[in-house]
Formats: sequence, structure tokens, C-alpha cells
Amino acid sequence: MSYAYHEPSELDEALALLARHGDDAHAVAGATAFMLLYRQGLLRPSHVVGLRRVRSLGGIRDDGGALVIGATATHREAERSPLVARHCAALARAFASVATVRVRNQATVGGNLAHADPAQDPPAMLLALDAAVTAVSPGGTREIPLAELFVDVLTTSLAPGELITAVRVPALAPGTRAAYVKFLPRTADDYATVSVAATLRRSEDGRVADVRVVLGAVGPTPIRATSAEDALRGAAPDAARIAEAAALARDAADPIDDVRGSAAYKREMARVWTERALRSLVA
Amino acid sequence: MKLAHSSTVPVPVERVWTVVMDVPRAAACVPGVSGVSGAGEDRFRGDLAVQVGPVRLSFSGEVAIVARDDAAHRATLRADAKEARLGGSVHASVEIALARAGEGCALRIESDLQVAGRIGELGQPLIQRKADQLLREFGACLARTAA
Amino acid sequence: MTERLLRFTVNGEPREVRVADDRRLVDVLRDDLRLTGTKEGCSVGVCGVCGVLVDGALVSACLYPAVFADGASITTIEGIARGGTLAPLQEAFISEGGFQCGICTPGQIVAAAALLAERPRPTDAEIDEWMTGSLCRCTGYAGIRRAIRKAAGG
Amino acid sequence: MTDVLRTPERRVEGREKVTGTARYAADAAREGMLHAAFAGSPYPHARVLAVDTAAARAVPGVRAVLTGADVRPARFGRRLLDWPVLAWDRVRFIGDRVAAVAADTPEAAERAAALVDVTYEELPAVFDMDAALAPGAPLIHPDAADYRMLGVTRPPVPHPNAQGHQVHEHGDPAAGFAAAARVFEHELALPPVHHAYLEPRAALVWIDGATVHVVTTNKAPFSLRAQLAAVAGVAEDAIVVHTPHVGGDFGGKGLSLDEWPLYFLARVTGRPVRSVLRYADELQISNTRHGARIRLRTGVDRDGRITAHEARVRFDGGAYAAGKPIPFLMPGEAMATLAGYRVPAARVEATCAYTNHLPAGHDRAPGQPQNSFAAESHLDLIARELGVDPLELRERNAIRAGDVDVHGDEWHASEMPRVLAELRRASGWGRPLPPGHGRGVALGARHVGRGKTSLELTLDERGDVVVRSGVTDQGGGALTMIGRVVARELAIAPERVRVEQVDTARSPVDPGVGGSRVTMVHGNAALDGARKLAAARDAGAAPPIRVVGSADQTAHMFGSYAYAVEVELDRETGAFRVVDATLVADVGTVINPVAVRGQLEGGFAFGLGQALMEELAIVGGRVVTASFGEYKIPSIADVPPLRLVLLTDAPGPGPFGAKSVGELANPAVVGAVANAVADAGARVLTLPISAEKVLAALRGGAA
Repeated sequence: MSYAYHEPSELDEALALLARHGDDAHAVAGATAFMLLYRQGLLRPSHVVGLRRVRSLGGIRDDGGALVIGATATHREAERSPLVARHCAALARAFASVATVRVRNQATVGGNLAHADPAQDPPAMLLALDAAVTAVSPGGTREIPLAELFVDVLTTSLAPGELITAVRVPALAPGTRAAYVKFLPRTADDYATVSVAATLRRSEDGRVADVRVVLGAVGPTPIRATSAEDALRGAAPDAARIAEAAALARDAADPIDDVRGSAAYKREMARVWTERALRSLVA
Repeated sequence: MKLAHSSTVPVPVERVWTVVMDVPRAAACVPGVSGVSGAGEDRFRGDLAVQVGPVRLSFSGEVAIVARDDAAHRATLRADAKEARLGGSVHASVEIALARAGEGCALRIESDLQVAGRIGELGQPLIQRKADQLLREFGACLARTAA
Repeated sequence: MTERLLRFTVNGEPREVRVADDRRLVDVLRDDLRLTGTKEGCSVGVCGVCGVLVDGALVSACLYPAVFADGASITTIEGIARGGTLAPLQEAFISEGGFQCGICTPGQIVAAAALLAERPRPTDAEIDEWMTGSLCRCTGYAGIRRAIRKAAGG
Repeated sequence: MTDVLRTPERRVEGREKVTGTARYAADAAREGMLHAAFAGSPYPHARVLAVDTAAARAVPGVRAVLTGADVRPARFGRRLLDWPVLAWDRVRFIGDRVAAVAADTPEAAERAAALVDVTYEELPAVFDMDAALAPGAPLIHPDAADYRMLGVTRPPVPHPNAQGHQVHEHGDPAAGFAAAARVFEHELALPPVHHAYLEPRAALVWIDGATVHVVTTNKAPFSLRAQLAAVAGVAEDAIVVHTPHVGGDFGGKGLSLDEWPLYFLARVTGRPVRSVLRYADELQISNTRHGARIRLRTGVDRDGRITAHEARVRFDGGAYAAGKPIPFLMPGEAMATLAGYRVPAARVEATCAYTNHLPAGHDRAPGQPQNSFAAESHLDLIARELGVDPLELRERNAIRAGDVDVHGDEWHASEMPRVLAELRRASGWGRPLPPGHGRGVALGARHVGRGKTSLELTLDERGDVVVRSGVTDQGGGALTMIGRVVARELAIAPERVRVEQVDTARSPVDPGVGGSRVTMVHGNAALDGARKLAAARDAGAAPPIRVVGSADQTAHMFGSYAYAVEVELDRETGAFRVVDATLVADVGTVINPVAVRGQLEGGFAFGLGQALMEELAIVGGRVVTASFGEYKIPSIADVPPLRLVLLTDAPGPGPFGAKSVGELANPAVVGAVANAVADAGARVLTLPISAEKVLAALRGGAA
């Protein structure tokens, strides 16, 4: 019942293997999520294609002001990368917030996005930073904005046999500030009850020129709270306006009841933590 | 876990009721259901394929109408299905109630779902989301089919 | 079943082992190499009792595909002491009450060794952050904190 | 030489444990060993109509598939044998086992177990304790009258769904309530929680000729031997139980689960068979701490002194009583609803119900965290109603020498007033708190361990001693303690005493670890043996001198302790942190100072988990927290430092005046935290004290 493990060193080879084996194949990078699902019996591929030796998928680089993180870069590499920290300290924090150091040493940035677990940290932050993944298939290469990548729980818009090669975070407009907050009322190593990733830029008159608010762990995908953003854009971000925006974020959340709290509580926490994230950005 | 779905359909109650009580036809409204056939009075056999991202599960089992009140348009269905490869199973009690709503029909489905074995360990949030989604699609499809 | 021959070093010694492609590192260490110092607890990468170092990086052997270890250098709890002499960390776990039942101790010590390799003088906050993934049910962690501080010369 | 007890101990097994050479049950392997896996019920309550094993048997590598029909009528348990080894007619909780497989690999066994096809007829299930005990409730054990009970006759119960029932009354409660200035009544509830030791249960069984060998994580090997003899119909001396290191117990590993089917699998295959429980199964089928609902009613006089007390306690025993070792089939401290206080008159009624939940068993100070949470919350509510400082109210009611406790027993000595005085000082009680902070107090009393044992000591030519004991060491430091007691008595260095833990064939009968017993009982046996060695040596006996040291510790005495805890509360989210904690504990003479500190610090963290986040969430009979991803226990970042004050000058009945500490520190944490959170503005009457409940309480809702 075991699978055959393949470890190509070229991307073309990996794509060819995935194309050849179709539904019987599964691609892995760090393989943390795969191992959990496989051990549980929920995945039974005949072929597993490991991407860790594909050199072109690794590394973190600056591309004309944009930050490009290779799919097989580990979370640990990303959290410790001076490039990531310089680009956006909150992004480095989001990577450093994932699970524990053991998981971050193994799990990769691309694998995490392909796994599409809405309770994870990087998806919300990367969505707030307007990132896009580069996806490649035998048919060619395309860019998928994160807003279009996440479709449902564990479900992405990647076509069968298509791989994420990198995530590209565009240059932040000068003056943009970013925040990532994670609410952990149970233990320090728990999944978030709610997380909020936000970016905000003010124009010279102090009004909000641009803002993005993304809620994590309270929906089938990370949720962009566009109504909250609309309430702030062009406005002076005083306490009342932020409170109003945060209340709209509460309505954008789509959580379920579980051991981390009732849906009603999580919605309320989406409000509180949105307010806190936004306040930190205008402080 | 308990799930509920309500919707209103611009179709007379009786017509919706006919669809609901035609189990093979109604079951075709659950995404992923196939091969439904009779297995005795008020009992039906069939398969259900569920996909959550890369996870594909295939259940086979039975649905039985355990109680029905044609006058009140209420019925209770019982579904038991196994995922043999994993040793998991799902068990659901589904209550369907129709009521006149103006010219149309108010449809209410309440389900008490149990997921047992390995599948149930996967994480209840995931299961709940998926089950909720199936129920919503089922309700919407019933309305379409009756119309 | 697809199998392959893996070659790697464990605690400095070259080893070869034939394994099925889907085998986990924890199974190879415990069952094939009989290095039972590495334990298995929660099996889902949370508790940390299966912590080992692969090329110096701390990972959960219960989530780590054995095929990933091909060509790597692995350190387990059996490789922390050198030449029969306990490492300062091990001495400190004994003197400071860093364990009771001992089941999490291999994982704790391997994790702490990785921390000290990266940050020889960690602050209390750094100790807490790093060791958050290494659960202990006996000590209440106070003894573990004391042991790591002591080994770090604090 | 200097007193051994003045230097910190060095664990005898320390080197093994820090180098990875310490062996645990899951590390045991034998040539030709098979691996076991099990099929469990998907229903909380159902009749088993048919079991088809054909597909399971067809899996390559499968050597045996057993069902209930193959083991009938074998039932197991620590006292009451009510849990079928494999169900043959009825399953009573989700996960109740119906078939066992032995195969060449764990994977083949798992695959085959998944293919066992069982036809069930679902029965009405009952999940609530009161519903289970109501007239006309579905019967969970219709054949209970036929069940065997080890050693004693089963006490009568008022309802067929009652596992155990006890009523206690002393004084004149009616008069006490009539004389009270105020009477208060509160109800509190707690969910089941898991021991969460990090070593899942494991066992290896093989049959060598006429002898059955068991390597096990069970912490009471002789008790397991007696149970296996009863279940398998084998003589006790034909069974050898080997207990390597136990990777955490907390009471849970007194009950064996896999050993029974493994015995039958080993018998039919003629091969060694091993199983290591998946942690998901630990959380779904093993014996948890009892969930409870507790109603307390207490009358107080004008000064807040207790005049009368009434309690009704309900425990959720789950599907089987097998995990409970005491004849009443209740958690050990079921009746201690106001532990540590003077209670002149009381009526306490406690019932443990069968339900279709996973079975409950013993967990570190069984019954006490439940009753302590209820009592300490109740008294705090009374203090606030009366406008009396909560610590002051406890000082007025703390039991003193000559007072009668909640059981109606008179205490001949009490350290409780001193403990509270020390707590007031050490915690800085009364010092002003920053806004958003709250401070809580709770006290506790735990009896020291009782029981009897023997161990064997040999003094050799060099004056060194070897001690052989059947006691397991689940981390408490038993072997180190025994060695230090002997060393001190003989005035030799501890390194010169070697303590060996041996199997049941090579040791006198031993009660195992539990009930805060080891330092009292094994320590006194070691002391007795050391004295005998010294006497023989002084009488001129030639080495090797071999003696048996024995102890029968019957003294009924308590250890007292109290916590003061400070929390910082986030009023917008309900989340809070414990920012300061003080524990004052009356521990008597300290033999293992490192271990005593560790047990108390560990007990604090253990209680903190129960207070803050631990809950086996069960929905429709199914545990939905089936991994450490969902069932969270405190990590290092969640446990604040503990200020620890030890009172060591009131001697206990242990060697040199020692008392017990293993179950001393965990029960009262829950009440102290609840009271601190209440002081910050949110009274929560159910555990765990989640942020959501706190927020609801802050907003005036029910919690």
C-alpha cells in the first residue's frame, strides 16, 4: 500500500511525473500536511513527487522591489530572512507564528499555500499584502492572486498537476504599515481562534489612502473584509471610524462553532482584533 | 453535530413533497451521490463521493425512511454509510419538514450527523463545513428539482 | 511496495537501511535501527517527544518522511552525550529536575540542544518560545527552564 | 557523614533518561512479534447483531482476527469486571471494541481492523448523568447482576445505571441550617479531562510454555496480574508482569486496555503480540477524569462560620466502571465536598452514573479537583455575599485540631491555619492590584498514602546495599527515594544503595504506585529493611545479609496546602493570564527535594490546564478533541513561575516524618484561578474557564 517516491531535480521532470500519474500522484515539498493526511488514511496516492531537490523552487530574493519567496523555502528560512524582514516585518512575524519551530523547519511556504488551511498564518498575511503565486503546469506559467487561489477548506484553484513555484509579494507603497495579530486564548501552540492581517497607508493629510484587512481562521478561506476597508478608505482613521470598520469586519467573518469558541464569539473577536490591528497601524 | 437548512421555494408544498419522498430523485440532489436503488420498502442503497481538496472519500450505504407523515409533510430519514478503506462511517438522522408559505413552500431540513472512525478524527471543523455545504446544496437542488 | 536504500549518518555513524518509501523517520530510528531513545507520543507533530535533528534542524520524526533523510546527518538523543560523558544540558536536566517520567526528555534535550546551538545565551522569553512545541506533563516546565538556563551558563 | 537528606538527590534513573537508554513498554520487542489493531463501535449504544471478519482475514499478513464470540464471557476491570474484552452482544460507547487483529505489520493490522464488518442495531443512548439515573432511563448494563467483583461484594446502588452511590451524614444538618444566619446554594460543573501523559499505553504479551508474560505501561503490575488471572482463568503465579519505565500515569495507567485482547491474540497465534495505542484512541477510549455536576448548599453564622453543609454530587462514569479501583466504584474523593474545613454537620450524597460516554477512571487525586472547584467557588461566592475577604473567610473556617471535617472525622492536628497565615504573607495578600487584575485563593487537603508492601534488601561484604522492589516508577522518584531512605538510615552515601525494580516473579507483592502512597508505604518498608540490616550487622551477622523490609501504613493524616493566584484579564476578549502564583504546602520531611519541588510545580501546571483549557469535548457520544491539535494542554509558555513555600516541620507518617506530595498540589488550582477571575469581574461556574465564558460573564450573561 506504500507509494513510490520520486525526487526530481528539475521542474519539468516533476510536472511530467504529475501529468503521467494524474490523480494517483501527489506533490509534496516539506510534506508535513501530507504526512498527517496520509497517516490518517485520507490520502492514498500511488506516487509522491517530492519537490525539495528542485533547485529553481527554493530561495528568497528581491525582484525589483517585489519579494519573491520560492515555494520550497521553509517557514524558518522565511522568518529569518533579512529580505523578508526588510520587506515587511509583519510578514516575518506571520511566518514565525506557524505552529512550532519543528514544523517551521520542515513545512514550506509554497506547500502551506497549496494546503489551503484557513487556520494557518501566512495565507491571511500574504493576502493582505496583495501577494500572488506563480503557478506552472505543462500548459505554461500563470500568476494567481491569493484572493483567487483559496477556494474552500483545503481547496485551491490550482489545476490538477499544476504547481506553485513561488509567492510574489509586490513592493509596498511607501508609508504602508502592516500588522499581523493572532488570538490564542487557549495555549501558545494552538491554532488561532481568529487572526487579523492588515495593511494601511495614509496620505499626507492623514486620511487613509489604502487599507486591506484579512481575517484568518474564521471562514473556509482567509476572508478579505472589504466592507471594513471601504469604511476606512479616504477617511480619517480616528477611533470611531476604526470601531465602525471593525464592526463591519465582524459581519464579514464566517466562522463555525468548535472547541475554540462559538461562531458568535469568533465574530466578536474578529471585531476586537481588527480594531486592535488597525489601531496599531495608525498609532 | 447538528445542522439545519431552511429555504423557501415558489412551488406548492405537494409538489415538493412528491420530490422529497421520491428518494432516488431526492438523493440525486446531494452532490456526489450515485447509484441509488431500492433495497426494500422505504429503503435505498447508494454511494456518496465527497471531496475536500485532495481528500477523496467514497461512502456506500443505505437510506431509510423511518417515519413519514404525508398529511403534515414531515419525514425522518436515516442514513448509514461506510468508508470501507478507512474504516470510517457516517450516520445521519435527517428530518424534513415542509410548510405552506403563501403560494410556495417553506423547506426545513435538520440533520444530526455523526462521523465515526478515522475520518471523524480529521477535525470536526472540516467535517462540519463540508456537511453544512452538502446540506445547503441539497436544499437548493430540491427546490430546483420541484420547480 | 517501493523500497529504497537510504544512506545517512546517525550520531556521526554512517548507516544504511532499506525502507519502504512511505516510512517515517521515527519508525526507521525506532524499529529498523533500534534507537528507541526517540519516542512517539501524539503522532501529529504537536507534542515534540519525537524531536530529532536533521542536518542540525529540529524536526518531528513522526512527520518526517524517512526518504528525506537520505544523505543527511541525523542527531538523536543517543548522540547528545560525547564519549560516555553527559553533555552539560543532560547534567542540568538531572540536577534541576528537568524530567520526571522521562518520556518527553529525549525530545526536550534535543530541542534545547538545537536552541543552544543557535542561541547560546537565550533569554527566558526565547526559551519559552522555542520550547513551546515540547510538551511535558510532569514537571510544570519550571525544572526544564532551570536546566536550560543552567546549561547556558545562566 | 552529613545527612543524606541535606543534599539534593540525583535520580537513580537520571542518566538513562537523559541519554535515551531508559526503556519503556513501547520499546520492547521480541522475535516473531505480531502487531495488534482493533475495530471499535461507531455507535454510542447498539446491539451487535453480526460480525463478519472474512475481508479482514483476507488481508495479507493477518494471523488472527478475534471477535466477542471468541473471548466471551471475558470482562475486565480493576474491581468490577464490567468491560467486555471484545463486545459480543452490545457496545456502550463510540470506540467500544468489537474485534482484534494480529498481523505481521501494524499497517496490515490497521487495514484489516478497518475491514471488520459489523451489523449493529442502534439502541437509545444516554449521555447526561441525571437522565441516566432517572426512572425509565435506557439500561446500559441489563446483566449487571452477573458481573464479578474482585475481592469484595459490590455495594448496592439505587438505580441500575448507577456505578456507585454513597451517602454520608454527621451532626445535625437540619439544626445547623436552622441556626444559620444565611444559607447559600450553588451548582457547578466540570467536563471530563484526560491525563494527557505523553506516553500512550503500550503492551507486549507472549506465552512461554505455561507462563504468560506481559510487558506493560500499567503502573500497578501485581494488580494487573490478579486481574489477568481472573479474566484469563490462569493462576497468578503463571503470569509475569514486567514493568519498564512508565511514561507518565496520573492514575490513568492503573487500568489496562490492550493487555486483555493481546492475551487472547497471543494464545491463538502462539506469537508475541504488541500494541501501542494511537494517541487518538487514548483520547477517545481510555479512562478519563470524571465529568461532574455538583450542587452545594451551606449555612453560615453571622461571622461566616459554617454551621451546616449539604451536597449532591453527580459523576459521569461513562460506559464502564472498570477503571475504578475502590469498592464503592466512585472517584476516591467523591464525598470530600468541603475538604480542609471545619464542618459541624453535613449530608453528602454522591452518585456515579453509567452513561454512553467513554469510561471514566482515576486521575490524579480522583474526585478532588471536581469537589475543590465546587467548594472553593462556593465559599468565594459566600465571602463576597457576606462582604468578608475570601482569605479571611477561609481562615475563620479552616480546620483546626479537634475540629470535625466534612467526613465527620476529627483532626488531631492541623497545619491549615499556618498554611493560610504563610500564604497571606508570602503572596502579599491585600497589596493593591493594577486595574484589570484579580486575585483568588483556594485551599486543599489531601490524605497521605496508606497501604502495605514489602521489599528485599541485601547488604554485601563492602557494606553496599541492593534493594529489590516491585514498585514501578512513573516519574515520581520512587526508586531514588527508597535508596535515600536506606542510605540515610545506614549512614552511607546514596550511591552505595542500588535499587532495582523487578518483575512480579521476583518481588514480594506490591500495591503499585497510586493514592500518594509510595513515600509513605515503600519509604517505611525501606526504612524497616534498613533497620533490620543494621541490627543484623551490629549483631555480627556475616554478609551477604538479606532481609525483607515491610510496612503497613494505616495512619490517617492530611497534607494541607493553599494557593493564591493573580490574573490579568483582557476585558474585551475575556482572555486572561495567570501572572503570579504562590503555593504554600505542608509536606513534612523532604526526602527528595528536587522531586518534591517537581511534583508541586507539575501539579500546579496540571491543575492550570484543567482550569484554563482542558476539555474532552463530546458531541453525541463522540469525542471531538481526538488529537493534541484539539485537546490542548499547557505548553511552557502557558505556565507562569510558581512561588513555592514548603512547611517541613510538621511530621507525617512517612520515613523520618515525610508526607505525600504527588496529589497534593493539583486539585485546588482550578478554584484559585476561578476565584481570581471572579475577582477581576467574571464568575465562571463551569470548567474550563474559557475566554468566551469569561467574556459572557463580564457582560452579565450566564457562564
